[in-house]
Amino acid sequence: MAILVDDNTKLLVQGITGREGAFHTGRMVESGTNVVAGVTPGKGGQTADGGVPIFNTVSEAVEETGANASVIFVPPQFAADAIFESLGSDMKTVCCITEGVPVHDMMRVANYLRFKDATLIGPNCPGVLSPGQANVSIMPRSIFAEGNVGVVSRSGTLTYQVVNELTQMGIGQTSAVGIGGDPIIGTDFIEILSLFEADPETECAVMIGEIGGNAEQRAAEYIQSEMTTPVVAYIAGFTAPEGKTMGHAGAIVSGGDTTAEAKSNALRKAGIRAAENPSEVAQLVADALGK
Amino acid sequence: MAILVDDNTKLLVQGITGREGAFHTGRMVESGTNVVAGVTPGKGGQTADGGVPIFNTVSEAVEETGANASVIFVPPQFAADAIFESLGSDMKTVCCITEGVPVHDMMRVANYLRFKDATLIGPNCPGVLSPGQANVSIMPRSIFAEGNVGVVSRSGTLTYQVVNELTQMGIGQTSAVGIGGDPIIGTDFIEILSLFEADPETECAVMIGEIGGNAEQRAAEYIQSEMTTPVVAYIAGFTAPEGKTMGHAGAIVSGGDTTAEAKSNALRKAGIRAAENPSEVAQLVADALGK
Amino acid sequence: MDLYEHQGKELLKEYGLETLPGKVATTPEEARKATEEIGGTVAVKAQVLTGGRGKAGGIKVVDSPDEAEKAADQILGMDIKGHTVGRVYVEGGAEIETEMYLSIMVDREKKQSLLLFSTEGGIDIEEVAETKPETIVRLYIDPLVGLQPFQIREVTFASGLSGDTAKSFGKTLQNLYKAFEGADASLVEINPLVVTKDGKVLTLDSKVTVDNSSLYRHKDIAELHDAAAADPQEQRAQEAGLQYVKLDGDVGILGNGAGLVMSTLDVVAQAGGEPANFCDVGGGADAEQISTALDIVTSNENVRSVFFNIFGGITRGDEVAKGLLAAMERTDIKLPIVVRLDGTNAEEGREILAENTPENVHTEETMLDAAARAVELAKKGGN
Amino acid sequence: MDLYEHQGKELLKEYGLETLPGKVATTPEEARKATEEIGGTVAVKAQVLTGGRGKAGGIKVVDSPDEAEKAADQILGMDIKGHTVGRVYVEGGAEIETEMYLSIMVDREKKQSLLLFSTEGGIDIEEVAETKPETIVRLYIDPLVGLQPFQIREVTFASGLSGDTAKSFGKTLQNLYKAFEGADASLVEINPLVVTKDGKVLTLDSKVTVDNSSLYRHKDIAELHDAAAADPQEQRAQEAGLQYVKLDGDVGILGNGAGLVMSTLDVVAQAGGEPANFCDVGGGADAEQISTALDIVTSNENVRSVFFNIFGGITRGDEVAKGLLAAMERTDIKLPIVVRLDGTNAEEGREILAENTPENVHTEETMLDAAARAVELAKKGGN
Repeated sequence: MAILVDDNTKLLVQGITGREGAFHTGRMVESGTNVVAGVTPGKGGQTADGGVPIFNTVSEAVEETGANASVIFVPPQFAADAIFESLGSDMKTVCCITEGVPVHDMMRVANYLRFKDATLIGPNCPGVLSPGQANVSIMPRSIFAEGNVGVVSRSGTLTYQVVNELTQMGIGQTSAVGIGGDPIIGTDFIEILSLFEADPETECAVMIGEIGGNAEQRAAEYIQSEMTTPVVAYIAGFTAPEGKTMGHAGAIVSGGDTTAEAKSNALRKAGIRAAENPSEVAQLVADALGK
Repeated sequence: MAILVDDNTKLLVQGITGREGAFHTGRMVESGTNVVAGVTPGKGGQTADGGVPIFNTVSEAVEETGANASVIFVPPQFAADAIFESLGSDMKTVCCITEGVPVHDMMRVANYLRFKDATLIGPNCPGVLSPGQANVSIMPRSIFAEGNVGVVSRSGTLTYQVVNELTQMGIGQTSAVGIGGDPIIGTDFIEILSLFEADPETECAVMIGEIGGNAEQRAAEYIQSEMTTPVVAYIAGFTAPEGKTMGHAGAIVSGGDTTAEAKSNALRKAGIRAAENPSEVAQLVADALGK
Repeated sequence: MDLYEHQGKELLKEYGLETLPGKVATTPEEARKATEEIGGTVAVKAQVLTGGRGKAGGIKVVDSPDEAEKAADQILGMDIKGHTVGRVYVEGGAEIETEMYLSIMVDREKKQSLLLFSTEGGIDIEEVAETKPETIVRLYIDPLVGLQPFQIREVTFASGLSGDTAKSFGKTLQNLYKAFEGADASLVEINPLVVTKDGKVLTLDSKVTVDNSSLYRHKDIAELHDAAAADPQEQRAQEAGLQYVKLDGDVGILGNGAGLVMSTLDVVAQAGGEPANFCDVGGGADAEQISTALDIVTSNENVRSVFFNIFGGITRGDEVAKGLLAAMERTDIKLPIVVRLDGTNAEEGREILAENTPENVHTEETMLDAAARAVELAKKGGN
Repeated sequence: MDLYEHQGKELLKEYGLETLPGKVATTPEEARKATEEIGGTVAVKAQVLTGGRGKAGGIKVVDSPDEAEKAADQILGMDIKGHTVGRVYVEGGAEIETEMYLSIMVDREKKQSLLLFSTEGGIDIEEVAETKPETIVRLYIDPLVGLQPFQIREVTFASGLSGDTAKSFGKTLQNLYKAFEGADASLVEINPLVVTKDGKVLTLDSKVTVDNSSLYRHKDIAELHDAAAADPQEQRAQEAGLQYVKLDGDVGILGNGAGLVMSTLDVVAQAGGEPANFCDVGGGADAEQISTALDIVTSNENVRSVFFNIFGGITRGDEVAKGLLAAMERTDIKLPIVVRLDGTNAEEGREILAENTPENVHTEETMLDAAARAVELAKKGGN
């Protein structure tokens, strides 16, 4: 069983006619995802590559196609509005790929989300991919394989790195979720880990963290107290200096708790396997699965 | 069993040193209510009549006394802030007695309430009284008796009228809740009726409505589909002309659905006993209870 | 509080909505001058706080200052649904392309603001809802986040407008919501909202209702209240802090508590009578307020009997009885007054009344009996 | 983006916060003039985007224009934690009664703004948190409702202030939140916030950090960026749309994706080396961006070897290899470059590199092997 997106996903692409939106819509369709609609205000009535109908508004698109998940490629200044628009049409899963969304916009979105029975992934994330079912992401489908490992990560390329090593060892994935590298994101590790915990097919979960914030420590507490599914973790950024943003807006050491070392220690204290580098992750997963 | 306020209620009075606040605090204490604290900014450290300690802020009052319910007597321009202050300290039950709170203030409060595990009664309401347990209201304790009828009403004096007739017939009450006469109120009939339905001691519920809005129609649907406890209803305002506010800010006929006739008809269609006047209510309750 | 058309437009203009040039006139001469200043064809529009003035002849389109003067002369003083026209609004013309409907109101059920839009304007929205429901867009505005850009797009696409006109339309929505929130309105309605031949989006007629409870923070709006146009007794009651609504019957009614008074009207009607008014004296009314209330109620010439319905709650029945007697002393009402006194210390109260009151005061124990008595007395002609 | 003290104060002043009179000077003469204009005792304060300038001698309190000129001469050009002082702020004096601490920041865990206040000001808040935690008030601000009046009261009572000073303090809180939200700040810190002997509430030192992602809507703030003070290569990278952070080691590092590059630094350190930088070329980097990135990385004189770590995702390995070769042609880098190419079409990519690259380019299949090789080459001194 996959989490968040699966065979029942009817995907809407917000910003479908932009460069990124158009390119990745093609890839998602190629991966077999059921892309039912696109939205670009002012281009309603047109058709995107792959025959996807375009609408002016999400509300119209949902009414016409029954879309139940959306992926957002609009420029950062319009991203919060695009998320609100999806939530306004009661979308269940929203992936915001867009990078560079203002933090205050995201605070408003994140607090509004408390009202809604919806999961927002991102922003500044690669999305969600459930091999063999749905690809609501910008991740390369080719490196994935169907299987029993759930992956959740703050980083896109580190996800690819780990997934690729898993696949090469013959270990497939239920779903891979990139939760995003921004300081304020819709969904944290804990929510995704709880979905993996509840999923009978996920036999092991991989959590890839990095410097900044303390989401990994909170996840460690959750894993220790609530999870029976084994978890393998890896934290990037041991050598990051204080006060410097390392690529991701949220990857910044700003105090003792926010270093990779502090996070790895917290994980190990909670009895969680924490790898030193991405290659070790795959090996630890194989161990956990008894392979 | 009582609803909303009972023996476990530790009451905080916001605006305890005002004329109304001070007067009704005395009455609530006399009724045996456990009034643990009062709040009046700038009068922290003083003591109100009856020995109730006064604090500058709700947060301080809750920390010191463990108050779990509050009743608000502050002037209308400060009422929304007082409600937010109570919600900020995770108060479970908040009764706002204040009349004349701006509608836009209440829209903000009501929408914010969706986040909170709290029940707001009012504004512009007489409060909640559970005979023999707690009096968080401006209602006259003397006309009540302990018993098995739950009363919910948009009007204060009509509640007294009905309760008095019930008591004189030997029929006591579990709790009486005045939900308030404003257009936007924290809690509608349905939420209170559901509490009465869940309360094993409440054997009959009385719902007193009036012109304006369509809360009674929605309640009728709820009663018909969800309740097994018998309900007796009465709607005031059959002779009210269109477009005129009848005392309560929310009591205004502004369309076909909002008349007393339309509401009474909807209730009767849903199989609910609807009285023609307050005196008939007591008789119908006696019938429902088989007395 | 309802605003006159010209006041509502003035308010909407402050929030950036576009209107046609216009001036208020209270005399035909002022209407002439206004027309001279505005120039061209103008509409002379009765300013009344009720609908249907068009059908009543309260709007005249004229081409010259002379005609405007004549039109104003006809309209001023006119009675429209019981409202006497005291002022007209002289408004410039425009070449209209389309008429639409736009409003925002407080939705009690959803506890949010409801925006209604229709491409069908200039007619009653309830009629549109019945005949062309598909032209209506309804959307809710959460006060915690306001009117969102995507909602503006939804309505704009529904309008069918494009280019700069669509942009002006979007701006109109945004500004209307700002006005609605900023002025604490419970309703702002633009009907029709027009698009002119040169693509402008204008407020042609508007209705603005401001929440009375918010007037303390809108002193400028509160000052717009036209005391002269209000019912003089309703005005006096308002100033005395009483809730009073004049009705058409002959049984004057007072009571404590809005719900109880509404119910009192009902039982009077059920007893075959007709209530002359609604009057809530409130919970802790003193002798002075009661006497003012009695005076207001009985100043209505139709009143033949008075029903004073009191439930003693926190204010005990004996105290109420004393207050009533003190109030009676201040007035010299000859009409029969039926007092029903119930609740806390009701018996003591009734005794006090029985011992001390003049002949024209009758006491009853129940609402129903009191209603029957008051109706009976009214039918006798108040003797 | 961090603002200089004087820029932050300018911004806070726009939102109604009170500060002392002050002027920026970039030369000792300007500092003299500024002191003449301000009059009395002034503080000459180094403007640097780092803390601890006081201990470093970057603040001098002087009593005359002469002394101010001397002080500025000493401070300008001073190195404070690697930052060269290019400007000073000459600020008037005040009679201080108490010093307090006030800040608002984005709280990642709660996803709301966190207001921190302490009656202990002028020292590091983390120190206060350890030594006098009871003096600290923490409260969260929900962006959907903003800073509420009751929260302002909570902090004001905690401040122990009263009367008009308490009112000014409350206004300061309100304005600081407005500034925080209005300027899209991730941090506004006033330390110390002082109360003067005559009861004024003043911002004595402030730190303001504005969210980089919001700069598109704050052109005025974006223009405050001091390109001259930034590391020239970091500045160049920023202009080229690359993420580059200079570090102290000798192994230059590039890669695609922030997480992968952070991880690359880690494996280099684990292999016994020291990374010279962080450089993320992004997902779809073309030959020109790669050559710019290579140039930036190798312009660091400490660099002895370069590790280019690529995971071919959507961009296939063969395409990346071609891009790298094209980039190499544009530069004439002699340093050894270790390329690790993995992911989609990695083998094809490695073959292309093996066939076409100059001697100084080495390919490896895994991150760990590549890291070891790069470290080894750096230790050999880049030959």
